[in-house]
Amino acid sequence: MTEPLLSVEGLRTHFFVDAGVVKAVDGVGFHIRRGEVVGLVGESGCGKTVTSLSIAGLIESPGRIVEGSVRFDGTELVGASERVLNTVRGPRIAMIFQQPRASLDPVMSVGRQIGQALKSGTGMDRSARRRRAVELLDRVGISDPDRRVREYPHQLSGGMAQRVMIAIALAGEPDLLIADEPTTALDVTVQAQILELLRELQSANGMAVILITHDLGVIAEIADRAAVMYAGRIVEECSISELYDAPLHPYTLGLMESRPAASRSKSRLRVIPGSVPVPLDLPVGCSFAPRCAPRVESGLTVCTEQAPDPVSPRDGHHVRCWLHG
Amino acid sequence: MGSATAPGATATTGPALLEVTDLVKHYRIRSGGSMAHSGPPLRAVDGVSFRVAAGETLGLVGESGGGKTTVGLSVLRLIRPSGGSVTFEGRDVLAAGRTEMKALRQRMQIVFQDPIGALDPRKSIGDSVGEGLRIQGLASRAQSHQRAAEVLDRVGLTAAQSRSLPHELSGGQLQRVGIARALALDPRLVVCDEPVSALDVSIQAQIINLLLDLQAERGLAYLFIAHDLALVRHISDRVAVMYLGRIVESAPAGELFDNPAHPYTRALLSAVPADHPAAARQRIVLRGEIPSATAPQRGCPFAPRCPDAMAKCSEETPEFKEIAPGRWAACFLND
Amino acid sequence: GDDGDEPASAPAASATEEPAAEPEPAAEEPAAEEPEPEPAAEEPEPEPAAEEPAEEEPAAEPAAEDSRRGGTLVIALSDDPGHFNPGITTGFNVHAVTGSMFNGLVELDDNANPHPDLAESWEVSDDSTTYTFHLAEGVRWHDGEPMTSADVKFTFENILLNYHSRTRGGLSSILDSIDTPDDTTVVFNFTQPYAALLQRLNSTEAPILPKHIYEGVDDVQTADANLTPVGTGPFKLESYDIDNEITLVRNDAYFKAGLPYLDRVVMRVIPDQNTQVLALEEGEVDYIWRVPGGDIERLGSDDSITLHNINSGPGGGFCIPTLTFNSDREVFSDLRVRQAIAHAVNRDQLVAQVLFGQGRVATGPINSQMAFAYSDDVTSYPYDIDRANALLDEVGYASGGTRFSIDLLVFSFGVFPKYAEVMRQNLAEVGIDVVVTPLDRSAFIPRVFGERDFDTNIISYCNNTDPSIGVARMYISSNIGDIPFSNGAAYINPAIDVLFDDAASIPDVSRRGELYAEIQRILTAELPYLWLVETQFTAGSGANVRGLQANSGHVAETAYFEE
Amino acid sequence: MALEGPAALTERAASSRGPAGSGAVDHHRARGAKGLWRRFASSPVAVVGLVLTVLFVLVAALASYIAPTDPFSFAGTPFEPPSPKHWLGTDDLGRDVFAGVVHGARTSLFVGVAVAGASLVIGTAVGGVAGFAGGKVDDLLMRFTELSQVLPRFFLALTVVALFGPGLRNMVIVLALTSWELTARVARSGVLAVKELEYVTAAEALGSSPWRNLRTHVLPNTIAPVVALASLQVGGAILIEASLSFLGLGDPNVISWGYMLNNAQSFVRRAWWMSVFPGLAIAVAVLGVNLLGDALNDFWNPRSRTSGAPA
Amino acid sequence: MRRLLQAVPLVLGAAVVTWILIHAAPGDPIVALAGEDGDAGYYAMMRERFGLDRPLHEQLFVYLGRLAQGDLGFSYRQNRSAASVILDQLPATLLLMVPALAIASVIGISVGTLAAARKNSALDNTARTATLLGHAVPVFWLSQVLLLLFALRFDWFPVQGRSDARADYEGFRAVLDVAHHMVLPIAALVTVYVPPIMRVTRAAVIENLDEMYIRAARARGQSRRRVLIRHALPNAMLPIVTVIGSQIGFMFAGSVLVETVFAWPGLGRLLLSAILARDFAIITAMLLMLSVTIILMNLITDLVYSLLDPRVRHGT
Ligand SMILES: Nc1ncnc2c1ncn2[C@@H]1O[C@H](COP(=O)(O)OP(=O)(O)OP(=O)(O)O)[C@@H](O)[C@H]1O
Ligand SMILES: Nc1ncnc2c1ncn2[C@@H]1O[C@H](COP(=O)(O)OP(=O)(O)OP(=O)(O)O)[C@@H](O)[C@H]1O
Ligand SMILES: [Mg+2]
Ligand SMILES: [Mg+2]
Repeated sequence: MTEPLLSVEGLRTHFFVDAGVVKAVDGVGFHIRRGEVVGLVGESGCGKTVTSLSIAGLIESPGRIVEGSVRFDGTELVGASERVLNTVRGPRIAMIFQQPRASLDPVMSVGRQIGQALKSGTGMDRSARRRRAVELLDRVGISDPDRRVREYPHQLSGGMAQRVMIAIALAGEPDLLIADEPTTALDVTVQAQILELLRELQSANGMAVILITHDLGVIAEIADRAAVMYAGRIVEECSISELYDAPLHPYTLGLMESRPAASRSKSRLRVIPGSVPVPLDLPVGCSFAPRCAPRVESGLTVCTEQAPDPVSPRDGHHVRCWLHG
Repeated sequence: MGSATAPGATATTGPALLEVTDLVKHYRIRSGGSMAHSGPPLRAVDGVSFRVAAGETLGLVGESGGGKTTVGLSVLRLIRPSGGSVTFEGRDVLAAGRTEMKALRQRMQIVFQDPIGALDPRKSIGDSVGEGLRIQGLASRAQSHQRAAEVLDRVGLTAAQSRSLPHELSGGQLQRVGIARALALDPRLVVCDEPVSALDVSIQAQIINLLLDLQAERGLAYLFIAHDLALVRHISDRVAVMYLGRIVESAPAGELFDNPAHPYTRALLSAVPADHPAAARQRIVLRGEIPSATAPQRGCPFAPRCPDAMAKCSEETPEFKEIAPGRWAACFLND
Repeated sequence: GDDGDEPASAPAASATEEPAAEPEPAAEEPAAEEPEPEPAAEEPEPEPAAEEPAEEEPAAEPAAEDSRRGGTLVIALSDDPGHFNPGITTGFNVHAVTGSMFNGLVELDDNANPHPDLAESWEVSDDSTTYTFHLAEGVRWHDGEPMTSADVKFTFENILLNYHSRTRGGLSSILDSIDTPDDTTVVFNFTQPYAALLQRLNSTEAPILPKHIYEGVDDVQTADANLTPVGTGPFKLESYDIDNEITLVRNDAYFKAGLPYLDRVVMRVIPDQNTQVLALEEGEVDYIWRVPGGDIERLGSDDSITLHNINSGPGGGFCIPTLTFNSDREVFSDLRVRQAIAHAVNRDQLVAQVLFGQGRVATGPINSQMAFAYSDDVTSYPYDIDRANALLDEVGYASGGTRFSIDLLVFSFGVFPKYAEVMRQNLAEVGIDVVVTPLDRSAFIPRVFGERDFDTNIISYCNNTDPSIGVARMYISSNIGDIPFSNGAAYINPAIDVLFDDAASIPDVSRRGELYAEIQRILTAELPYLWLVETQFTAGSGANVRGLQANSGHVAETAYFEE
Repeated sequence: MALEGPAALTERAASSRGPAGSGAVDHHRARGAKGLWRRFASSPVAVVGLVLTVLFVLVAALASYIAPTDPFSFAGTPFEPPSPKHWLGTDDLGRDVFAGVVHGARTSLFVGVAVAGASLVIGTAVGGVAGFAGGKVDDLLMRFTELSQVLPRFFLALTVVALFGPGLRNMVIVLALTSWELTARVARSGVLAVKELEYVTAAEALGSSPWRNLRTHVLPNTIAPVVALASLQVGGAILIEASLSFLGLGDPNVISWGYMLNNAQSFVRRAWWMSVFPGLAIAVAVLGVNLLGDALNDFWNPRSRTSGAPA
Repeated sequence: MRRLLQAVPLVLGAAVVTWILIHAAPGDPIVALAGEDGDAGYYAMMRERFGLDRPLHEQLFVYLGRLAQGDLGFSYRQNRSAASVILDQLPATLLLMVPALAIASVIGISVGTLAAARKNSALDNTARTATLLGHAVPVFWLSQVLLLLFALRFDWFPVQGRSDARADYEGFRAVLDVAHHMVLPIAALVTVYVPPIMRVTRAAVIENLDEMYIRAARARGQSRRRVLIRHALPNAMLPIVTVIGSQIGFMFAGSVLVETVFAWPGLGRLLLSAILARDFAIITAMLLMLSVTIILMNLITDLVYSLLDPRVRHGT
């Protein structure tokens, strides 16, 4: 087996705030191969964004990667110099974010922002960059790219801004695209457009994609594999079909079942009791334990004493749960 | 457009609890700082009619900016509509005097999307929930706290939590508080404006269950506003689809989802991400995004994005009419 | 002769007050100032004013290449003059500059004795109703035109008597006519005997302006010519940089041969008194008109600086900052209250701490320097708290705590607020609560003399050249009312009215002295005012500057730099 | 020094004009009193500000005990340098400088608090009504506010005090009448933002009248940043009072630091203590109230989320 | 353009307010003019001459009428039109204010940006402390201290004025001479001007550094420094410009005090002496001019906004 494009191991990113240590990411590990699409799902605050920022070396004070490794195409990124990171970010690992409009500099034209992404890699001159920017805009399906290239972010709708972000991301023809909830802020019909675009570009360019979302449906649409996060950890990682058909972790199961689509109209939904823990005072042991119905049924006590390690009950299917360990 | 007949309610038995006819809300857009500057008005709601019967849930779906919230607020006269009528329990809401309005509001309540934003950050949970009773003169301060504690208990919060301030509770808990506040006055109709959109998936289901339970217990009627189609389908008896300030289709929930009559409804449904990776679907990908509601309109508002648009569509506005019993739509394709 | 004043005529009385000058935030009563430190020196025999006496005076004829020639004298000015027409204003800052560019008919020395300026000589009729002046020959205006008697007549009739408030006030009602029998002779005819005319004819009180420039000008007050002065004086205007500096250059054709010595005089506007002192110490300026009391001690011991004492000066000398009791106010109707206040005010402290020794305690209405009229046979009120308390107890104001409360109006500039502060504290000691109200001149004068809305106030009244001008105005009953610097106490005593009348019309000096002594006896006993201190001023210059006429408008006429 | 007040004020001026406008209350920052205090206490700057301000207020309140000498009384001989007898020396009339500095705190505090208080009251009234009423009323009141903004505050104060006569009352009135502009804007934008918030709508849905809403929901939730802002006026007012007094327009019947500095001017070289101590007193007092005001503002001004760690 | 029209009532309002304030004050300008010696006739003559004998409201209308024609009034004291007096003084004031503002902007913006980039570093803390002190120290007091130290104690700079009165420098020497005189007053002014600029810069840059687009720019490989200079600073310019614009009144105030201490011939001093002399025309004209300057600065700020910020440019 060839080496994965990106492998993350034992990643811990903590924020040292007045109130204590926020263990936003607390032991995350996964791999992604070239051309693969991995979905990272989880509820708000579980650490998805922090994971992606840690990969790109964009964690700012008071946060810090306290442990772990991020290897990208043979290069260790944790602890790498700003220079090295700057040659990786952009040209090789591109990112798009949840709020597309806010991710664009409001006082710089769209064209120049795309140009910036071009400059770092290739040695193109101004007009070449401008031409390439127009091409890219065209490529992501923006009509009238010649005009748009001169416009400013506030003149774009949310969907268009996200297309621009994608164009910027594509500019360096990256090997890996990290898309952090790229459609959450968009309307369903526009979300469908963007997902369609991502899918098409992914297959055309053969880039790997980490798609971060809290919407299981989105994962179902385009991911090959999925990783489910809960309270700073990946609790389950498997292929997309296993996720839907044979989830192992009680949390994953709960999520799948609480979808309205999964039950009959006007019937009560299956629920996961309780609420997501605050990362400041995570429970000892498995952080899902307090909400875990199967645990209560099975009467396991280890769950509240010790955090489970990942196990692989099936090939390529990893889960962190004492029920399976 | 029809006046006496309030579409969308025909399938329901019994007299309408709420009847909205031809509701119009135009916003004057002020631009350039403080100088009043009249451009074309923004047609947030442009002739909307529907009916909600007692104990029924009407789902209102549509994309952002479609005018759903505006409809919800107009029903309670929390904003003044520019035209049309709203009748609740046979009384004209828009014409009600001060005291009458106050009384009406005891019977109609609203739950908002943003659980934290809907609660006064300086008031304890118990205070907020009991506030309505005090305003309505139904209870003294002490009594209101007593009542508040009971209602909070019903939505699954403890008496201890009633002394908390909003920021001390989680989003799901806060949304329960919002519901409790509405319930405290024992209303007949609750407008739910995207009550679960801001919540985590695992919490959403809890709130939906709560709403369903309450409806079953008290015979509440809901005007349930949402953009999550799966959710609306789950909770609604009937569903109305809004696009650019108008209802383009309305039907019993199951029928609408299984057999949409309007191209927009079809597109909307097809845009919803699959609920299973195997459910590969032929997607209808719409061009463009929702146009601005200020743009002058001629013809069908959906025509510019409609995959099935005909020449006629951009010329004439299709009438919103009953195409089958209990099913209404505004599209020439159904002619 | 010193008779014939008409103290009765109100305007005349207002001749010179105090708070002269313009806004002038200057130190002491900038007022007294006003009429400008007058010049002493003269011409051919320039006896350089005050201080630095003129050792080797440039006798009449100039030694062609005089070693004193050359140099630039820098003088600090507290405010921009705004224009250079000395005939339409009494403002100090205008005169401080124009004094070097214009001449009067006479100049006055320290003792107010007239000396020739434009007039070489003069005769006064025995009855003091006719004055005949003979002008110097060959005097030319800065533009080359000859100066004649027509200029003098024009200046008086068209300018001074209209716009120079003091000259207008003093002369317009009694001046009958001005005749000009020939080009160099001017005759003033009065309707009644007027003894003090010569004191009114110096360059500050009656500068002579060019007829050929001002004749036919629509409005003398706004004439462009006011900014391009054409005088006869020792210096000519070179440049005017508003609010910054005014540069004067030597008038090579000056009619006093050999004068001036300086090439240039620069007037530098420095509003802040302390900065003026600093600038003097740093050698950035050569002369400042007023050295604040607090600096005198230090500057006095500085070898590079010379101080000039100015006791008096025609037009503004012999000043006595005075506390006025408003006799309309019930509290002051009882003499014992006024006496108590007199005893309670520590006037020695005023001299020591406010004036820094630049003055002395006043004994009564007439300045001790005005020898012929002064008398020390008066009721005196030494600082005596016990006596003051006893008097107040006697009147029935209960002791302990505040007996009563009065306001005290003062000018908001100079040392006036300081007097008030000391007095407030002094009076607090005897249970009188004083509320100090500082006001600027424009608000002060109408309030005190117009509305008469005050309990007490402090004004520095100057005796000036003669008690009939500077003293009578404060006491005579005909001078009560809306007249600046009049009888502010509203004091009425027919005997005093008669005494002042008599003293003004009798030519005999010793007889007048007796009358004034009588007046002082009565007034100090009746105490309508409390005379606080007699002030004197100090000017400062670089030690290398000689020949300054420190209290004169002609300050630089004879000045020169010592090698 | 800043005649117009401390930086946060100027920042506020900047932000309230910005096209983005300024936000209202940030709910997620609103905490209970305890949390607030903890956060507050965790900032050394805020604590220093609080300590200095408390000191300032205490000195003002207890002036007569701290320095029993009447600051106007001739307590010693003139120009005594600092000594055990006169800690900060005496002035030209032999008055005790220490007593002056201590009693002067009262005047400064009075001017500062009176101006800030007036600015708070007027600003909240004008801004609150404008924001809540909207429409024509809003337009009219905002025109007024603009007018007050374009009047040059310091110079107006200078002119009025010079023309109407020196005195604390005139000074406070004119400063009060010219310092409410920012508070009004902030109150208005706060009210505008808060009144759109869902809890206000929710209260209305419960039958609450507009007036009740303004009283119970809108104002209480708007007032904190307005108060914080107004607190920043204190330092500015103190400095203006000092500046005017320095120019000789102070009230001679009330001891104040500006008055002492004005008096000291003539004796800088002879008695440095006469100007150094009142000058330091001003600097320290203004520093204290500014620090405190800044800190308050940091907590309540959603636009200056600059200090401390993100919560 | 519309903004310009909106400014008209503001100017008018400011004119009326200041005029009324000044004329409602007790006191008689003629007293100041007359010296102290005028008799009743003199007063009457002068009153009539300057229209002071008419009822106040009439005077106000006359004033406004003249104002409409651009006539700011006539200075009794200077015997010239107020406008020309003010115009004469303006350059001197600008000679201090403009360089002071320029220097303060450079210092404020660069130090503020650096401090923001290294939040909580020694540099940041030093800069912030200095700012706070600069905010608290009375400028006149600071000026005096500077004067005592650098002019008297060390004798490096002159004590007063704009140029050496004795020397008659030409050309470059004259420029140097003026520059030499400018050092201390400008130093005092800069101390006052820097704090607000620096604080706003720091706050705005920090705020912008927290924005999403900064993260996005970094994610496309831009270095920290580039992001700071190319993105954060340009976006922070709006509040910086605003603060500079809105501080204009305050800057004038500072300059009056500094001008007084250093005997610098400028507008500040002019106003002061005009007030003491009740030179109504100058006072009203100056106050009005300040108001108009503030209004203009607001307009310019708006203009700069639209240059800097496309959102404003496109009127959203
Ligand atoms: N700068 C920061 N300082 C302190 N805590 C932080 C910071 N950034 C993130 N966190 C905390 O880290 C945790 C994980 O945050 P993260 O943004 O990764 O969540 P997420 O899974 O992306 O959630 P969402 O779906 O809401 O985007 C959260 O509890 C958050 O509060
Ligand atoms: N107060 C207002 N002033 C001007 N326009 C408004 C106002 N409130 C709403 N609108 C506009 O009216 C239109 C409909 O808004 P509304 O909030 O009802 O839509 P919605 O369907 O609830 O959208 P969302 O899903 O985003 O909540 C939008 O274009 C909105 O911008
Ligand atoms: Mg995230
Ligand atoms: Mg909505």
